[in-house]
Amino acid sequence: MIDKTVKDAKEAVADIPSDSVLMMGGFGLCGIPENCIQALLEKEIKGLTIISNNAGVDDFGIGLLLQKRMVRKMISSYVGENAEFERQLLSGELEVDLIPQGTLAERVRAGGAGIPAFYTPAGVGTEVAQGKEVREFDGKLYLMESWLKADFSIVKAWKGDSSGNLIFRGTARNFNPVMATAGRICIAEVEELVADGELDPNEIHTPGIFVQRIFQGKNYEKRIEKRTVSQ
Amino acid sequence: MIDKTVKDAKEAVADIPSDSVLMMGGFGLCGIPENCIQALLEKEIKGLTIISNNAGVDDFGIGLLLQKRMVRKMISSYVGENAEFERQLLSGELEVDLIPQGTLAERVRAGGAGIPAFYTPAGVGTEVAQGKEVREFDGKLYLMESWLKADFSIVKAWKGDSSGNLIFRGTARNFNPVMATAGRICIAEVEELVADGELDPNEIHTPGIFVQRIFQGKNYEKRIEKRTVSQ
Amino acid sequence: MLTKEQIAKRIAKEVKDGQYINLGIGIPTLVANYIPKNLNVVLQSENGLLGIGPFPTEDEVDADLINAGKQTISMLPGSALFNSADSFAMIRGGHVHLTILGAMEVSENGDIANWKIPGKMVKGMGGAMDLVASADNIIVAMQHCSKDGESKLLPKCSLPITGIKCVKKIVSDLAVLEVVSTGGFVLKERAPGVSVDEIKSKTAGKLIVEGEIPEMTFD
Amino acid sequence: MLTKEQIAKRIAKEVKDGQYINLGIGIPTLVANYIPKNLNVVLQSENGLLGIGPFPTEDEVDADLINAGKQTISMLPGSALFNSADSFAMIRGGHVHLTILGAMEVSENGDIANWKIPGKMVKGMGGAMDLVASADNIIVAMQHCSKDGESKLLPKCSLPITGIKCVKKIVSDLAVLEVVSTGGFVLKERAPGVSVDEIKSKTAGKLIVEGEIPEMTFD
Repeated sequence: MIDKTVKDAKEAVADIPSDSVLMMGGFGLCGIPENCIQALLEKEIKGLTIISNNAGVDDFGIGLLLQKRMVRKMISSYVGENAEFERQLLSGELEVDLIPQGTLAERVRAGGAGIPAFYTPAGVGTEVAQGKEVREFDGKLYLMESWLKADFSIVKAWKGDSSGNLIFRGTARNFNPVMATAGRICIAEVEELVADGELDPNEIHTPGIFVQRIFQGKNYEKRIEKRTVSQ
Repeated sequence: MIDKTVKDAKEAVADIPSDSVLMMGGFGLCGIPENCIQALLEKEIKGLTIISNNAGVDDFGIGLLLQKRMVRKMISSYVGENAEFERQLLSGELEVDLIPQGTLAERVRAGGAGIPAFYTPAGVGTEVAQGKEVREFDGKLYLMESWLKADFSIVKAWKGDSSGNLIFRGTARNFNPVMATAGRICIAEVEELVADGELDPNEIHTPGIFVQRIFQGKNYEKRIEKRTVSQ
Repeated sequence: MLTKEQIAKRIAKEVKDGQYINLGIGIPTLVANYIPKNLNVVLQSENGLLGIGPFPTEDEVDADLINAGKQTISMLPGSALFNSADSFAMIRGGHVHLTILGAMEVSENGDIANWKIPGKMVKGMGGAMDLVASADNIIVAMQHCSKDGESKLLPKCSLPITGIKCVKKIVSDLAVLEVVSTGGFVLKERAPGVSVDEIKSKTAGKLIVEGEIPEMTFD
Repeated sequence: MLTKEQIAKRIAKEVKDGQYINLGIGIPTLVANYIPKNLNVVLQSENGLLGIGPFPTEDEVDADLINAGKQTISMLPGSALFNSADSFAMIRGGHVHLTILGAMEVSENGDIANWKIPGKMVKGMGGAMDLVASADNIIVAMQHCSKDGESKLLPKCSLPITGIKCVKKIVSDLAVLEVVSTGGFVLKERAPGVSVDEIKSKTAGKLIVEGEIPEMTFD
């Protein structure tokens, strides 16, 4: 097996330069790579393009990178909960490319799977279709959408081993496994890093072949956006 | 939750008529739906189109359906190990559509995922490309391939619950999970059927939404094609 | 006029045994509270869960378990987890039978607008465009008119649309209406105390009224 | 002339630390036996396994654990299992670095034919077309000539091809050759006791011989 372990987040993101295209896993604040975001904040880089379903909140997640003006462009499906985002967007500092969530997920999967383009019904007849090929199959209209890839994909898993195999937990899985496949370099931070052989091969969500660097993260806050409880 | 359990293979396949299009999971003889194949043999139907990576061997697996002349057409990537298959093919009784294995897997996934077509590099410049759209993306040539769907998909899993959630074991997983998604009706036979709640939601390979019928199979032979051992 | 809870309650009557259902944010989420207990249905959350359970107790709250509205939730026996690509494969592939979502406008041919208001900050379409392009059955929960009294059931949407020819049924605060493929809102039921004339006057798109229109009943 | 084992042994020298590798049926499978122990590499089996271990003992044999050649195998610590669509996503996406497979013919521009002989029963291409269309580095293990002495390294393949312009290197029983993108087989090494002239006479495609050609060495 091939040992992918690095010491920590700082080492994992050390060579990420300005103007990189990054994918970051997570849905809202659930399953985001907290340690790598913190390590990126400590780097003097800017002009990042970030592909992520959401853009965090003002003071957590990708919102922190926005606060520090490190991001030039967001590619997302929903960017609702972030006032600084709105300010930068309206002032023209930030560019945003909004993509239907399923199309985003499938474009990322396609990037990892060597599929340069595919057809989806999402967005037909809407402004999302502008400039795209529309084609009929079996009497229904579809748009052609192309793959998405990144220089680095940064994901957060529950458990991982030194070969880079990953297991996610609950709905913190979300975009993480597909993004892991679509970065030239995939960095995985995990809550628990174990030795090869300790994960059941049958239960692995992301095979290690997709992961180039892995480390055990620390101090996870796992902030909850909408704590909703029943009595 | 929705209870998908049926009594046995006989009940599960009872309404499969002649001339149906069936998908059957398995790679070689590994992970094939033995109970359903047996139950199909006991029905008086013919003219089946079977989408399966392989065609079994003369006296086991899909080979048994061929022996009984129930199959009109096979859609497969490799049909090597079957003399009766060869005889029927050469005599014109059987039609065969050979598809690169990765294209077969992806076309089935596309069928389940509502993607009518996608582009793949496999087969460019070969006879597989005949009649297909060829298109260049980023300087490389790709073929357009379309989705595959079935009237019934028949899969074999290791464990399943009454909601139809499935867990596969080892390389017996192979085509089973993708085929489960692409049949109008998916029939799953499992070695062990458990109550809802006994499978860890995090470990499920095929969510129950894809499965319409499930039963616990019996008397699995699990024949090995090439027993190869080291000392 | 129906309250939000009553709209949800009326929509719950549309749910059939054995369905897999995706509920949008807002009123659609409330529908879950009114689905008859004798029906076996499964709720899908597009961020990766089949089998949404009730909100957790304080002790059960788990940051790794949220719904698409980012609320903490629980799972049920028989739940299954999956990633976002698999989730939308499920949706796009037609495996989710029923989608219930909110709308700002619906047109008489079934177009829906619910993601963008020109001049306002655009938050994004999330999964709405995938959902409306995919499910066979789409039911919209909405207010019949805007706050300044303009009809939101139109000949043609004025806002940027989310999907075309997809809405099958509307439950508004005033009425239940079916959208027919030839174009038009067929009035099926009136809210208690609301007259056909009032619905006529508040529906800008083509309204089709055939025979006696019953008043909704709630159990 | 090299034996099959020697061809496998020579190909094993091409393997680099940290590679994910797919080995075809036949001679390529033998390569696994000769990969230096100090290299950390992972073998992929396209039916759904990363980390192919040795053949099992009689006691360990498991019908649910086979390789793409349908032989029983074992797993290693760190192995991972996946389905066929994910497996070819891995292959097509370029995550498998090196593919080693057999060939009936290779052309001087790197086309490969290895799946079909006209007039004979066609068994199918299996995963070969996906593999050759995807990996950056493709090495072919083959006999230089057919049984009746015809060269299999040709200006153009005569058999139906499996993929175009994909073969990077060939290890035959006579020589190691690189295929250059401008067209031609560059002779890199001779099998022990085989002369450049013999290789020239048995290579129908364009052979490029530059400088002294060393004889292969085996440790």
